[in-house]
Amino acid sequence: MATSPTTVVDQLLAGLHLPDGFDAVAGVIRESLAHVTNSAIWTRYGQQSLEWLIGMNPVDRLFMLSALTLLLMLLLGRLRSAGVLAVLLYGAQFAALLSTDTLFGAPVAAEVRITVADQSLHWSYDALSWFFAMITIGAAFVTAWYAAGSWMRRYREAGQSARAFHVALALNCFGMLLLVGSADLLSLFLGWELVSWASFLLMALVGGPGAQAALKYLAYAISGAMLLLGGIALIYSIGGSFEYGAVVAAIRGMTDVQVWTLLLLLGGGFAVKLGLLPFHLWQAAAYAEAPGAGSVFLGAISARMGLFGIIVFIVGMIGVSRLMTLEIPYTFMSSRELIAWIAALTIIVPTYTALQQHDARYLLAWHGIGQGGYMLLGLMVGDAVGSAGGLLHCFNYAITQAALLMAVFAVVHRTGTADLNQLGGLVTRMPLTFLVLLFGIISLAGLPPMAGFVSKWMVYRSLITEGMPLLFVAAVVGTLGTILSVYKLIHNIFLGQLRVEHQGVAEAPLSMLIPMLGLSALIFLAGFIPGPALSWVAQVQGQLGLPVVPWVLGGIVDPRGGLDMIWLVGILMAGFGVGALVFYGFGGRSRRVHQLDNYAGGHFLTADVHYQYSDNFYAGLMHLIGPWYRGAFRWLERSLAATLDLVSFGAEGLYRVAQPTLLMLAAAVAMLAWVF
Amino acid sequence: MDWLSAMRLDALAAVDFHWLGLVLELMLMPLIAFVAGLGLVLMLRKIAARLQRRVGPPLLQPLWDIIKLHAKETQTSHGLIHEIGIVMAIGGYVAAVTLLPVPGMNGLAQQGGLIALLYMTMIPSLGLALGVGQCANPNGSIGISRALTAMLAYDVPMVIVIFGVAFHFGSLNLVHMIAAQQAGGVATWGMVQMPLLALAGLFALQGMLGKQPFEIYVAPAEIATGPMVEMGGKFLGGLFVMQCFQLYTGGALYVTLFLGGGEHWLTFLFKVFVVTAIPMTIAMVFPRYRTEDMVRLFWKWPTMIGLLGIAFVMN
Amino acid sequence: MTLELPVDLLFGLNLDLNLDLTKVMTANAIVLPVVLPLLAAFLMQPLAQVSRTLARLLGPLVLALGAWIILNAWLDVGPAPFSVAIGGFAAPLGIVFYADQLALLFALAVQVFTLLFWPGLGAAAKADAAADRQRAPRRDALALLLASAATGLALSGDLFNIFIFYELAAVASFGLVCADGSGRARIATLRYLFVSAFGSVLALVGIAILYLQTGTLNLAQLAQVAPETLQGPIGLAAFALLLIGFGVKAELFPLNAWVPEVYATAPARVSALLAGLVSKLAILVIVRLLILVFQQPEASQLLLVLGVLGVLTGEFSAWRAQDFPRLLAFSSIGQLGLVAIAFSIDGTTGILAGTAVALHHLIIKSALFGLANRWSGGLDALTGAAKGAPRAAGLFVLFALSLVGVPPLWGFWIKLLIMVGLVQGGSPLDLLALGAILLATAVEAHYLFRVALRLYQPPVQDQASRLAPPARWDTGVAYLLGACLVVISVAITPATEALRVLAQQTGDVLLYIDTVFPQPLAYKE
Amino acid sequence: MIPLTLETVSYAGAVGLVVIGGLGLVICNHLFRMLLALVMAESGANLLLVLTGFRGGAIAPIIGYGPAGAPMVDPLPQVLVLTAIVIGVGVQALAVAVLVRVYRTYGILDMRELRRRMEGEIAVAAGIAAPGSAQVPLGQRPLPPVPDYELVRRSAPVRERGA
Amino acid sequence: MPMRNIASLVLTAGMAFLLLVIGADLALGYPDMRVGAEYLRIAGPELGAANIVTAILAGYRGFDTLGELSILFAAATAASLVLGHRRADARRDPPGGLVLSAGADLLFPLLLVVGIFIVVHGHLTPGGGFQGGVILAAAFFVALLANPARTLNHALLGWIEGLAGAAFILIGLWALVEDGHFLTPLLPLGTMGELVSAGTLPLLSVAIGLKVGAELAGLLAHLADTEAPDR
Repeated sequence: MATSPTTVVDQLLAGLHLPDGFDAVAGVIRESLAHVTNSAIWTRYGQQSLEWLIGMNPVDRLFMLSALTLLLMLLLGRLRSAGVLAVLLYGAQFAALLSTDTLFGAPVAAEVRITVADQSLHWSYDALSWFFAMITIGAAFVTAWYAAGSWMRRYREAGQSARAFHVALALNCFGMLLLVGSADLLSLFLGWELVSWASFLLMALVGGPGAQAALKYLAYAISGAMLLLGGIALIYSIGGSFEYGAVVAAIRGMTDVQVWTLLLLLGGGFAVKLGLLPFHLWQAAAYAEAPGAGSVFLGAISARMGLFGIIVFIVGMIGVSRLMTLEIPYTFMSSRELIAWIAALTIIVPTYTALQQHDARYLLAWHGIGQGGYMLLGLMVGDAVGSAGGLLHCFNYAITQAALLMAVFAVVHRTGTADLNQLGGLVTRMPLTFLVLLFGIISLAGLPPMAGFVSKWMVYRSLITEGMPLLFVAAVVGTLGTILSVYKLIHNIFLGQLRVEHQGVAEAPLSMLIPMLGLSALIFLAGFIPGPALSWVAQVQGQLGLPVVPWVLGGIVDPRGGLDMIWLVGILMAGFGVGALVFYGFGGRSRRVHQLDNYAGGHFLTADVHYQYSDNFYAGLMHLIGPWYRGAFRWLERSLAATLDLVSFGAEGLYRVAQPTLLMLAAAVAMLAWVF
Repeated sequence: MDWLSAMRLDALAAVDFHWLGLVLELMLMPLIAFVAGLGLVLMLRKIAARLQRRVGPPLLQPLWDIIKLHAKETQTSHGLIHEIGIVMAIGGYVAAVTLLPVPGMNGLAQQGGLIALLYMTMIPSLGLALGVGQCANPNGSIGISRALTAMLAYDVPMVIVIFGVAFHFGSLNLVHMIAAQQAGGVATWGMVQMPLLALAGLFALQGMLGKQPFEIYVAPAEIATGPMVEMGGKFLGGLFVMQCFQLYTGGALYVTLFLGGGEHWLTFLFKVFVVTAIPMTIAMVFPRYRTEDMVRLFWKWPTMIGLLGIAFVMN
Repeated sequence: MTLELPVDLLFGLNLDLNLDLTKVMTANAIVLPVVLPLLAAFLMQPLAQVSRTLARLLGPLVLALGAWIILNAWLDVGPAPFSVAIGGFAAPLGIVFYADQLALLFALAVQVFTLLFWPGLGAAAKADAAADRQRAPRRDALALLLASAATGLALSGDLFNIFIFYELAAVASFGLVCADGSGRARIATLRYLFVSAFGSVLALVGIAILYLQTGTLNLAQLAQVAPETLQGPIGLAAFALLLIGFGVKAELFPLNAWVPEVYATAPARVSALLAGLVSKLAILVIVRLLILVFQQPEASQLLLVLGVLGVLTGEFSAWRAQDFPRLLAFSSIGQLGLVAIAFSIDGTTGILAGTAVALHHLIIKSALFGLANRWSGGLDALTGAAKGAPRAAGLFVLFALSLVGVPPLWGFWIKLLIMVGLVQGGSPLDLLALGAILLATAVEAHYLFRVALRLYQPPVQDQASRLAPPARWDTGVAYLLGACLVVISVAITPATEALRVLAQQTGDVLLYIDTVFPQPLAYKE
Repeated sequence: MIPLTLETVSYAGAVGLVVIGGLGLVICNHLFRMLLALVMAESGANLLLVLTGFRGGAIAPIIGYGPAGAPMVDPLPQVLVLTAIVIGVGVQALAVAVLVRVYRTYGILDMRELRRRMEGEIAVAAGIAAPGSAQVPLGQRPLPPVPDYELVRRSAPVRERGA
Repeated sequence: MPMRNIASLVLTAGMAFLLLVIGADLALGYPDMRVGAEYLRIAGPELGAANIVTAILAGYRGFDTLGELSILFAAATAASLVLGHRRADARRDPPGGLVLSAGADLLFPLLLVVGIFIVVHGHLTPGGGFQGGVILAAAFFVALLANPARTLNHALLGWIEGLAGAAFILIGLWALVEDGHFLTPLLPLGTMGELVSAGTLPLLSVAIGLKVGAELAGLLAHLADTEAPDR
């Protein structure tokens, strides 16, 4: 086959399965490319390398591009234009991912493989990999774009290394691609560790409180990794192989005790990353204190690697049905209910912790932990709609959180603070950022018409049909808490009184606005037309052997009550139209007054009077539930650390003996006695 | 596989919509709701007046109030969001009522269902909150904080009720529920089948409609520290409109869930008025709770009753 | 060139061996790396009175020569092991050197690492050159003795000869530890000396029991007769006593109370040699005994238990360490526990894993002690050290990552090997060891990266001045070793294969016996 | 039961020496006493070693020393013990040298006190908090030798308790 | 403190008990002379030394002996490194009394002669390089004790020490070159029982004697320099 950029473009477009209307666009691209291909340099060098690129295994090509990104960032990361280059490269990675066509097509195995000491590592992409890789690269793409311009300039001025940031991001992306493509336990662990450490790098870049948080993260992450390694060892001891095929067989042959052990080991490892209770304490600070754009990436996808592990092993290999048969001894709970309850508590506790936060970044980061609970809850319900909701929430939440964090960091970029008590009234100064944040919080709270509503609806729906009332209530209570806290977020930043020092604040720079607005549009679109995202999820479900969700373009068809977002959004818009008609159509024209022209009980307001309700926002609620914040988990963490300290003290004491020979004598006696 | 077929756009064409009827329904339903809502407001004020041994307002007073507010000369706006908040408040309820099936008009009840309806009713809260927030009056914000806390309170028994009902009928679809209830007369009504849930639902309705003893956040006596502090003119008028829809939505929802919906308009409206009259009557004999006491109350009794109800429903 | 070598010296047997003379010469020259440093050490002081420069250069030259000889022997002789009867007295009467790949590898490592960490090289030495005119030759002589002893430990095939080299290494290290003349180093030396000497007493008792039971000291012959004479508790008791004796240098758990004190007081390069090199050779001796003589599973278990305790106590103590050298010291204890665990695994896997983790630790811990030459203060003082020494800090992070076992670095593959080995063993004790390793790794990561993050914090005022000036040589060595680590990590597949061949050779008892005794022994068996 | 022969008694003696030496090493705090205990233990080990070559009724392994053809004892342990003794001497000499030097520096030979001072010195050198008690005199290095009356006073109560 | 003592006592008792239990199973008094018998059989003819112990010491296990010398050398070097050098102006102990100095004068030649005899006859009679070397060292040390003001020449001792050790190794290396094996006995064996016999064994013995003598003397001299102050 003769290869030229034109045919490549054709193939790419064919791979995209675009509607016919895009033909014209393709034609323009094709024509402009024809000029390039006619040049001499192209026929000499470009042609060959292109053919090589086309001939490659698509997964290899993806890996190669990702590694190339890493390499280029390592070499050129210091340049001013590195940001743009990174955006292009992530875009190329996205194209490479699409060209694998593993979502609708058959899984593709990579030709890259490593063999060490009889153990082989290899990779393969299937629908699940595609789904997570798509989110990853997408997150990296928008993050890179967000960071490319003004943000990076500021970052450099603060004395930070642009190269380190780019490298950390590229490494995160690369590691994640390796992780989601893993085809055996070793490559899984390799990817896992790579992402863990890359995340650590990203968190620790700035130092200060971020470094402390990163260290805490590290303690959790490495413990989780060791649990994971223990689980891998257990599987290996039974199956004698690291291959997934053998793993599945091994798990099938395991006794209940073994499965329990495996569940605790693997589940513990994944739970740490996902931030499930009681391993959630590291996440908020670590994600919030990372450098802005890095925080966006981390918040969007990094914690999901824990979910990926749970999907592959606990949902895919052990299976929800097996979980249901695993009873907790001496109780009537099954392991599935246990996990579901952990998920539910993970929704509630961090969400209400978020309610207490005074820092926008922390608030969002705490919500990130809570939203992970929805995903797991949906997967644990295990029916078609529930698992689809869990999976879909991964995507919806990723775009939501990315948009939210971007908006918050845009505010930080302009005002220099994320303290909710130091902001206010910015809507007049940064209206577009406000819009992005508004879209984001509606989606995060799971209200129509945004993306978050769809996935949460699916989770609720499955909880009802599967008859899990308490979990349902827990999930809704979590949502209500989310509504409360996101309102606090948007109110304290954008609404209320504009502070004197923020009078001159400008709208976020364009380089940051474009990805933000793009994501907002995506949030709305994914809520308006959830069909495409549902089609991906359905493919993933099919591949995992789960029941496949009955989806249509607007949502879900089900005789027992479906969801059609196109209609819902339509009537909501119509409702708004009616509202606007009622409001604007009748009566006198409203007159804009100055913000300070307010009811103040007769007091005269000036700009320097602080006339804003922000601190202790939900005073009444806190008065009631405040005593419930006992910090039991912090206490647990502290007592664990104290135990470690005590054990270490004891161990060190052994090396502080006054007479070292005493230990020798004891050892000799013990050994000789043991010998007999 | 082609994305077009993957997205099932082709399926769209196969659906047989009664376009004209639907559009008519969509236009009629909010209108009826508004009129019924006006009636409900009137009833509310009449009941209050009778209990306080007054005569009460004339028939068209609620409408005149709205018209008066809209017609006011001083319309103070604090910005676009302030206005959009009102639009969202009305719009959310308009959308909600189109999701409620009424006799002869199922509207879009097929497309949404119970949960969607519940979440639609949260949009006005959000809109109102945004609008008030834009006013930059801390008193308004305090009111919103109370209102949202109240929402947290009454939604817990509310979702328990919703779960129980949906589980009982095995569907989220409101049309199915009505059909199931009407199948066997009063004996199959939700209220008869699930008396505990109906009771809990009544509690929740009381909170949802913002009536005493759960009305501190909108109480006239607390106007200076409530959401309404910066609302005047057609802003307040818009909220009056919203209130009409709100009362109707609450009543109609309860009727749909527990009282077998409406066989025809007469019985339906009758049920709605009766149902709505209950909280109003109760309201007049109670003082009001502080917000945290309200939360405490809602998370105790109605929640327990609701859970008990679910326990009965699920066995 | 071949030549007829009439060997009728022994047993009245008339043997005509066709031997390649060059091969004999090359093979026999393997004693030179042991002997030449001794010669140089003996002559060091007289030479220093003649020419100070010559004396300074003598040590490195001899070590380089030794490395060249070993490399030459390795390349010439090829992969098969060979044995050298010293003095021409064939085993078991005489002492033999047994040179398989493992022994040659470690002998080479001894030469190279002693050269790299030679006390008289680099800026550190220049500073005290003037003050230590008298000391330098003596210190160099001791370092040469240490190198010679360590090489001997790697090569020797006779138990008592091993004991002697072990003692030589001990005495030389005592001298080196207190060479810089601080009072605290002397106290540490004394404590170290008492532990070591009492350990030697117990080892001697073990040797006596062993000799009484078997009547021989040659490892090959011991391997032959062990199955009949060393079964049961007596053999194990002898092993236990020997383990205690050799375990002192190998930093095995209850015998290593000296480690933190000595490493905190000794010069960093000496610590590097002791922690990196000497400990490995002591372990090597234990492993040889384990493979050849004490093949009972209980013996391995004993080593496993000590290893587990070492890993746990070492890493936990390191978690509390306040200063850099002691952090490294405790970490070293933990790592050597890991080595012990690895070697206690059955079969080739165990030897492969053990050798790999020993080499890994040799490279990393030596390099880290090299860095400690500069950072020998409290951990607080390291705050912001990366500003002044970005590359050194980067190296620290690299080493820390590999120590923790982050893929794709070498450390990960090693941990994996150990894990696979332990899982295949499958006994509860093995699984316990696995759990201990995982737990210790988590702790290890935490304290290592606590330090790493501290390096990258913004420096606190006037703390930077507390750091010693950069030591070019040590940092250079650390680079070199870091490069080694990276190269091995990249070429992990061939490296592991090479080690596997080595491990198979090491684990082959019959090969050992056949190499030492080309003919079956003709006398009373 | 074990018969009471020369070799068993010697064995018991050797074991006794090793064990008593070990006990001394553990119990004594005085460095010189520890050294003596070590010497004792080494003697025990040497005795045990030479005992391994012992054969009842055999003569020394020198040709022409006794009646021809008489059984000789195993010569190898004698070689080994000779070597072991010399090694022991070397170690002990070094120990004495270090010990003398420590005494010169610190004026005491009490193991515990010396260890405390060592810890203190390490801490001072590293700029970290000293472990253990705050009584460790920091910042003065090397410490002045303790006068004789100090030594007496310090060791007196120990003696009383021991009595 | 008492706890530690009690624990130590219990441990010690346990150790003793266990070692005695082991001893019950050992072949004490009738060892399995696997290698020993072989030495007795062939050491004489092969090496031509009447004293089989010395034959093994300097011949079969000559390498051990080299190691042993190295240990002694290491100890001496380390000790001198630790002890440092005496200041020239340091106060010295007064000389001993008449009895001591007269006795020392008397003993010095005697010890010297005995030492040399034992060294030289190492391959024939009980004794050898080590024993003789120690006696030689004692000879010098007696003199030193009698008159502390007299000093040994450290440099000279160093030379002797180094050259004697070097001689041992060089003999070995000579054998390596000549015969292909390090430390092979080279010279003709001669007649057993004569002074000049047993090949290079006596030479090695002399080297050992000199080295041990010089080392021990140096060590003792260093220890005697107790006034050496801190650096």
